[in-house]
Amino acid sequence: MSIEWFLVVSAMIFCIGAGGVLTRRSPLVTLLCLELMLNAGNLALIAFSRMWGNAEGQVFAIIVMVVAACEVCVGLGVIVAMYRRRLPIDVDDMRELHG
Amino acid sequence: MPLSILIWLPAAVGLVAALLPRSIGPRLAALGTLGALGIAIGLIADYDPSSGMQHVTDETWIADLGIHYKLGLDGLNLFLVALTTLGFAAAAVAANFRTWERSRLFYFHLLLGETAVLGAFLAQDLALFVAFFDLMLIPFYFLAGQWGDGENRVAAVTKLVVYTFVGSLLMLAAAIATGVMSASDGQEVSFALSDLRERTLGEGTQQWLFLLFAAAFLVKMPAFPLHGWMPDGYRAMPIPVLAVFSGVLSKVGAYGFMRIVLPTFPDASAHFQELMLILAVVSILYGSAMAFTTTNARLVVGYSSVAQLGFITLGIFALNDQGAQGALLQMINHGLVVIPLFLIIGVLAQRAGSEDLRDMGGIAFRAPVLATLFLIVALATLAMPGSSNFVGEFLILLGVFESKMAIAFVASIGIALAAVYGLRLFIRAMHNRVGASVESREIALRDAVVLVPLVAVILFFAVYPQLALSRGEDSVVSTIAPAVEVTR
Amino acid sequence: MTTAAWLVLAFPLAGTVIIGLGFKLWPGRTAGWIGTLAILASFVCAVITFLDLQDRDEHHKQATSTLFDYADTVGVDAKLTILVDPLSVLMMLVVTGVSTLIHLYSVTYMTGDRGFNRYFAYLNFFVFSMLLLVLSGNFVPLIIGWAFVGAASYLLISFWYRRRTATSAGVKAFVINVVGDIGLMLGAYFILREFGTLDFLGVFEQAGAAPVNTANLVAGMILVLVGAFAKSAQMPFHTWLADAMEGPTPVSSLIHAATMVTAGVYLIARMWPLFEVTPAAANVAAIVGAVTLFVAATIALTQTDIKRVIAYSTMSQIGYMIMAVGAGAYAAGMFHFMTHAFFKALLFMAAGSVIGAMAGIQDMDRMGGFRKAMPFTFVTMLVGGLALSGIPPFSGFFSKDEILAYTAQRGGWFWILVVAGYAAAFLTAVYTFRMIFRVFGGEPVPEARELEQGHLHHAEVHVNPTDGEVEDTDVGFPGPEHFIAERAFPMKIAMGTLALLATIAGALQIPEVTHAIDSFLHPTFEGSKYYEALEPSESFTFIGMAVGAAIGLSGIFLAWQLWSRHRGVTAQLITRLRPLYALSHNKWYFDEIIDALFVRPAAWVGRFAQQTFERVVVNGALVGGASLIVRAGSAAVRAAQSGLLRSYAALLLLGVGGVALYFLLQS
Amino acid sequence: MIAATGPHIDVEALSPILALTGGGLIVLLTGLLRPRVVREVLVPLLSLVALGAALGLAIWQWDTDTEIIAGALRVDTFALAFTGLVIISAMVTVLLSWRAVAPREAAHGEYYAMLLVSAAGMAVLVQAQNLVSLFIGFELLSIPLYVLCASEMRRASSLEAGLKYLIIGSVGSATLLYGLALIYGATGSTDFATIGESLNSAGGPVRDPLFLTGLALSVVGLAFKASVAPFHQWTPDAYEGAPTPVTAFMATATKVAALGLLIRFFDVALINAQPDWAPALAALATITIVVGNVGAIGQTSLKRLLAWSSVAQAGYILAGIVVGTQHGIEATAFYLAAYLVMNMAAFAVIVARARETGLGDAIQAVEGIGATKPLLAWPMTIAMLGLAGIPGTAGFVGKFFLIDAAVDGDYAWLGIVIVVGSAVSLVYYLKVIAAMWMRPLPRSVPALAGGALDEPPADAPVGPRAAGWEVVLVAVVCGVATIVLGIVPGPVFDLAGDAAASMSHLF
Repeated sequence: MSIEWFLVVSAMIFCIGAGGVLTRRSPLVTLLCLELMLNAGNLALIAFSRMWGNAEGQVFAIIVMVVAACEVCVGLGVIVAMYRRRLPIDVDDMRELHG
Repeated sequence: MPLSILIWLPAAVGLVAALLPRSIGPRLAALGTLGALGIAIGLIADYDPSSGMQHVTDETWIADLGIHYKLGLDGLNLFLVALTTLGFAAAAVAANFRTWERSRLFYFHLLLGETAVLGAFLAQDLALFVAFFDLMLIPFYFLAGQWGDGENRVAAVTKLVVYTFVGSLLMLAAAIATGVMSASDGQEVSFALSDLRERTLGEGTQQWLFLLFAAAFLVKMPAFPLHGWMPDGYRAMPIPVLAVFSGVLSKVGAYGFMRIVLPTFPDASAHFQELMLILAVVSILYGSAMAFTTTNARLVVGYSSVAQLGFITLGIFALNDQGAQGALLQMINHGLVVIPLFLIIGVLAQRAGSEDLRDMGGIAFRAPVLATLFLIVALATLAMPGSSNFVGEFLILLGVFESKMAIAFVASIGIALAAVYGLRLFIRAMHNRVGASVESREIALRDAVVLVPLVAVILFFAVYPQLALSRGEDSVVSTIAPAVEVTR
Repeated sequence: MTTAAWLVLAFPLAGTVIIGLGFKLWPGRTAGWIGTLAILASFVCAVITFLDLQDRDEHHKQATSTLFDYADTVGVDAKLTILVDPLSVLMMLVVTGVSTLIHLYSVTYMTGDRGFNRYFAYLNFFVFSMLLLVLSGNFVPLIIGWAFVGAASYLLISFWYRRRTATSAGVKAFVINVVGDIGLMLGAYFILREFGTLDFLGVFEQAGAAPVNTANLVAGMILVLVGAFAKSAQMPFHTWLADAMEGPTPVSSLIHAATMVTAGVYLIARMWPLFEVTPAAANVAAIVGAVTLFVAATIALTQTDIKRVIAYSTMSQIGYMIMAVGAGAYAAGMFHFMTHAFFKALLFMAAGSVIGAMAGIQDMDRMGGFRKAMPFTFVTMLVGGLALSGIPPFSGFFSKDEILAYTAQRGGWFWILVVAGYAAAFLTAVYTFRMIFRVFGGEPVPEARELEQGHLHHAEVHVNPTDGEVEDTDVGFPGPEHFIAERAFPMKIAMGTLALLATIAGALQIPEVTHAIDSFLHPTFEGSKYYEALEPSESFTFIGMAVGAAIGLSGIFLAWQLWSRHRGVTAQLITRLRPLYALSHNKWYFDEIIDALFVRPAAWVGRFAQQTFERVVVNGALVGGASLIVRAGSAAVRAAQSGLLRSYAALLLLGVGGVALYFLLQS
Repeated sequence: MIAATGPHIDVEALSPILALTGGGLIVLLTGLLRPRVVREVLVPLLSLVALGAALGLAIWQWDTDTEIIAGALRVDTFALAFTGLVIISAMVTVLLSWRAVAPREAAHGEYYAMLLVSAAGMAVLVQAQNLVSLFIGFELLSIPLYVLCASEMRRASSLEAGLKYLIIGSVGSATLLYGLALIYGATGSTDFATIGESLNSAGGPVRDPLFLTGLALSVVGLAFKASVAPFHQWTPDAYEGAPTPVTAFMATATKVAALGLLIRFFDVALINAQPDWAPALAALATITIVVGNVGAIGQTSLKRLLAWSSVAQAGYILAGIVVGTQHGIEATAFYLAAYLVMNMAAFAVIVARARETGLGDAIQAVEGIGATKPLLAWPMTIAMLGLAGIPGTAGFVGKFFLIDAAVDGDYAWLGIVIVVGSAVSLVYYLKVIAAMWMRPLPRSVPALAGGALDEPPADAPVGPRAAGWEVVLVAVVCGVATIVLGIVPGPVFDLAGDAAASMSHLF
């Protein structure tokens, strides 16, 4: 199976994730979509590492997973903090800062 | 070394004065400017016309960029330096007779300005010149913004600074380009004017660089149609500051043309000669036309300066010795007349309660001395033969006459117009029926202390302009030689 | 000898400075006496110079002396040089001489004016300037003197500076004179280009060798003529002279009759070597002179302001001189300059005396019958009038006829000029005696009666004679006092002396009898094509003189008919010749024409720049435009900064697309 | 017995990062202690010590040039110089944070630990010469910053800033990641040097769409961090919302790190593709300069104003990278140093005034201080003039240097863009100066610290209080430094020169 297919899939995942970020208003969902985008990267990395037959890609992928986890944690933390302050959990309502 | 002292003395004094108590600070500041004036006079005294650049200081400032702290004095900047010190001394002394809130800060800025201007005149390294040239404006921003007149002075002075900085910063880019591009392979990048003069640039390069420099200098002068900042800016400045700003800073632009543009971009100068001459003539006519229709006394002088600077540009771009000599002399003359003129307008405004000519009239009634001083200055302003200004214009027009006769004829209209606005200013202020709100008082001693010496200097130059001409001749001729060569 | 000449210059300047600096100190008339003495001293020095000159032999009656280099740089040799030769000495003598008398006259005439000291400072300054002009041996000092006299004239015209009429007249005079200065300056450029020097002698030496009528030189000399015309009130630069009568009468007498306005004549005479190689330019001078002398005479016929009548007659007389020097009759021109200085100064003084009697009124319609009341003034004015009308044996007769005779010698179309000259001579006699009859003849007016009762009339309210505005008598307005020659000894002396001179000065140059002026000036004009050549034949001369005298007398006769014998007949004439009258009375509409051609357009340009261009282009397009763009950009950018998180993400990904696209296009 | 021999670890070279991370841990733990004095005084002190140590070690390591951790990081003068800048900025931030609101709300220990870790991440970033370590550094830098932004948890705008930064930031890192993946795919290596070689090799992937797409994506990812337009939009919001000390840190340290990385990435790994990316970067620089400058006009929040100006500044600095010469890198390094001191001066003044007036970062907070508070007014004035590039300040020399580099690298037009941008920037810098010197002191604001307020705005931290000597000190020191750098730039120039020298492959 040639590399193209992996790439196509990962590209699609990336786009789905991006699309989600653009369309969904709940920060939680947005975080999920971000995960998708990162994992698209992972998929590509692993595919390439397979193609080149070296491990660098895989190492990279594992590290990315860790990083992704951290990001989500922080994200959730902030969301919780907002929830505590009875702030609307909706990205479109976060417009105090603009201009 | 004396030059470094001359340059930094004002700033140093200003700093000290800012730290001293209010009672002493201003006095000390005035003394500082007078000291600088003294040094300048000393320099004139021991100046030796034959031996080119003098008192040269040359230290490396920023090695990596090839920028040197190089100063030098020659016939080209000798009297401009003197004019600068004189102007600032006059301003500082005049200011001393008024009370300013936060006065020490006022003098600090004023003297910082003097340092910057002197630096610009004495710098023999392009980068250094640009640095001082840009720095020059900032103290005046503070002076006008904090102590200026009028409600929207801040907006006006911001406009002034931004407008002029567009030009100056373009020049910064151009200056850097000049230094870098003129250094052919293997050569160290150098901004020393003497080097730049040797290293010739390609015709095309010269042309766009020329335009950038011209932008900076023409805005600074200001020349038509780049004088948009002038009316509001002039209205905003306090009188003593305005006197030096108009009398001294505007000359830096013209000086830049002679010191930098003509030697460094000779081909471009020749290529754009007509353009510049036409701009100059239009400035003359337009400035004059504005000057005899405006009713605000400051602006009459302001627009007359546009016209006068037009004459100076005319002389520079005649691209021959007569024109250049005339231009140099005229720079000095214009400074000498504009400074007292603005101070006088300040006095008139006190008497009439307004700077509008329509509110003035008949001020001479009880003030013969004031009237006489004003008359002398006014006649000098309109380049009455017998004044040094006339000699300047005589040489300028002669220069243009030799290179582009038609333009000389058109420009000579400007002299007649000068007579119109000059006398208009004088008569509508001093003569005719005494204005309704005018209280004709004789000039106060404190004003006389400043004005009389200035007028004396005007008279001296009127009798013996040769002093400046003979000292200037060699330097001027050699400085503009490259451009003259091209036109031959 | 040059030292004396320098002293001639020094005294008036010293006078100015002393009076000026001490203006608060000098009590009463002191300043006046200082001024008068200064001028007297310089007259004495002039005489000394004259004697020195006489001692020299025929071919060395010329000396130059340089005080210092004024502006000697890059091929311009502007040195402060004086040139002493018969021509300049003659000028010096007349200028200082007449000035002395007029200063004397003024000491009384200006008494009581609150500007007394200022007046004499100005007057001395004027004399200094005039002498500088006359003595200078280099173009730059010449131009300086040239402009200084203009400035002095401005200062004295608007001496009563709170009169709007006076100040505007002053500006007019100054600006027209500046135009003249510019002409002179540009002329000097051509000469410098041609001969490489600004020194008179240097130029004159080479001039002889120069080819005839080279374009450059002709252009240059025409420009020089512009200078001469502007100063000498020749067409079309004459309009300022009539308005100049706003100044005090002695000023009109000194500056606007005797001395300054004749500078043009001197200039042309001085430049003869150049004009003789540019006949084209010289002819222009002659023609303009002729036109002016005629037009001015016609205008003088219908003016009612006594000073303006004399002013126009001055214009006309200077026209004669310009014509003369233009035609090459240098000596004749200078001779007429001298005699004219005498009788015209005299006429003005007399007029001043009359105005004094009228308490400042100058309108002849209000005058009349002063003969009995002011016998001295009458006599002096009569003398002046006869001289002016060219009645033998008065001085004007000889000088004017010499001009016409010499001009006629040029033959060809110069005859037209001569005819114009004779016609104008007739008119001259008419308007002169119109003035005399209207002022001194007829029924005495109240003021005259009052004077006969031995009381000098004083107006209860002072008004500006020109526009009738009410005035006080403080600084900037005429003083409360008025003076007439009959009652003021200094005035009598001045007028008496001049009357005497006006009568006898002709003796210097009686055809076939004396040639004082001719021979005195000869050294200056050595080598001139025309100087001797124009010597008319005996018979011709006498015919000319006869004709001249006849014309003069007939003119007087006509005037007598119109304004003395059949009073009122003029009214019918006016109605019958309405257009001609209007033309003359409105000075041939020159003011209006100039106004329409230059003043209004300039003002319009000014207004356009002021109200439209500055706002629309300079501030609108250049400043406003730039800031508009920036502000628009700012608005756009900040609108994009909506705060909407998703829009940020969108822009980011859009950017990704853009950059990716760019890179892919690279491949 | 078998002696377990682990891989060789070059502790000296690694020491600065170790100091930072270690310091982070210690601070975190100390923060757990009860006594107030410990948390409020000892913790910041310890952080300072840690940073000081790191700085010392960096200086000690000066002009080593080694690869560590199997070539994951490269420690050379360049890396150390940039690490040094980061650390300095962090130290200043600590000073500004002391007695600030943020640490109190998000427990001191955590706050300072985050700061140190983030600094460590930046250090890693500027030393990274491997895609993996690049990404690690990138995230190590970002994630703590997300938290710090949101650390004033009682202030809604702080949380908003945090979340926005987080989400947009994650999009950025995802993009970067994907780009890196593609580059790896195209070249088969994650090591910069190897990537460079493979690009160099005949028939290399320079024209390979895969590679170019990857390049594009990673350009965006990095440009994002350096807040280069059009990827700048998080900047104003995050800067305004975040606690001022954090903003100061982001504005300076992040820029240093991101641009350091850009240099390493483009001028080492991708130098052979320079003809491809240089025009793109130049275009981005132009857009950035324009957008940043026009965006700053008319702002009334000083932090927001500085945010926009920082965007513009990023544009200027990019010019130094575009040309891809040692000269350019030197210029960039110098400008970053200048930029750091100028911004720190400004932010210190903002902090001080926010505390004194309770007006937050509104421009009114500085109105009229010229008359009453010279020690704050002058540093702010100098900073503004410096950022505008007025002679006599570091800003002028820096811009001069940048333009010089641009012209030298045949990008003269970029130089002209820079100066035009500077001219426009005067509009808003002068606005601040005018507010300080040419406007009267607002009546409501007490001239002296400690006065009462009429009505405190919604999210003013707490009522007016003393500025704190350390803040004023920072302001003054940075102000002076700005002038000194402007008049005697020599020494710093030499450092920048060393830094650039380590890019020996450039000319």
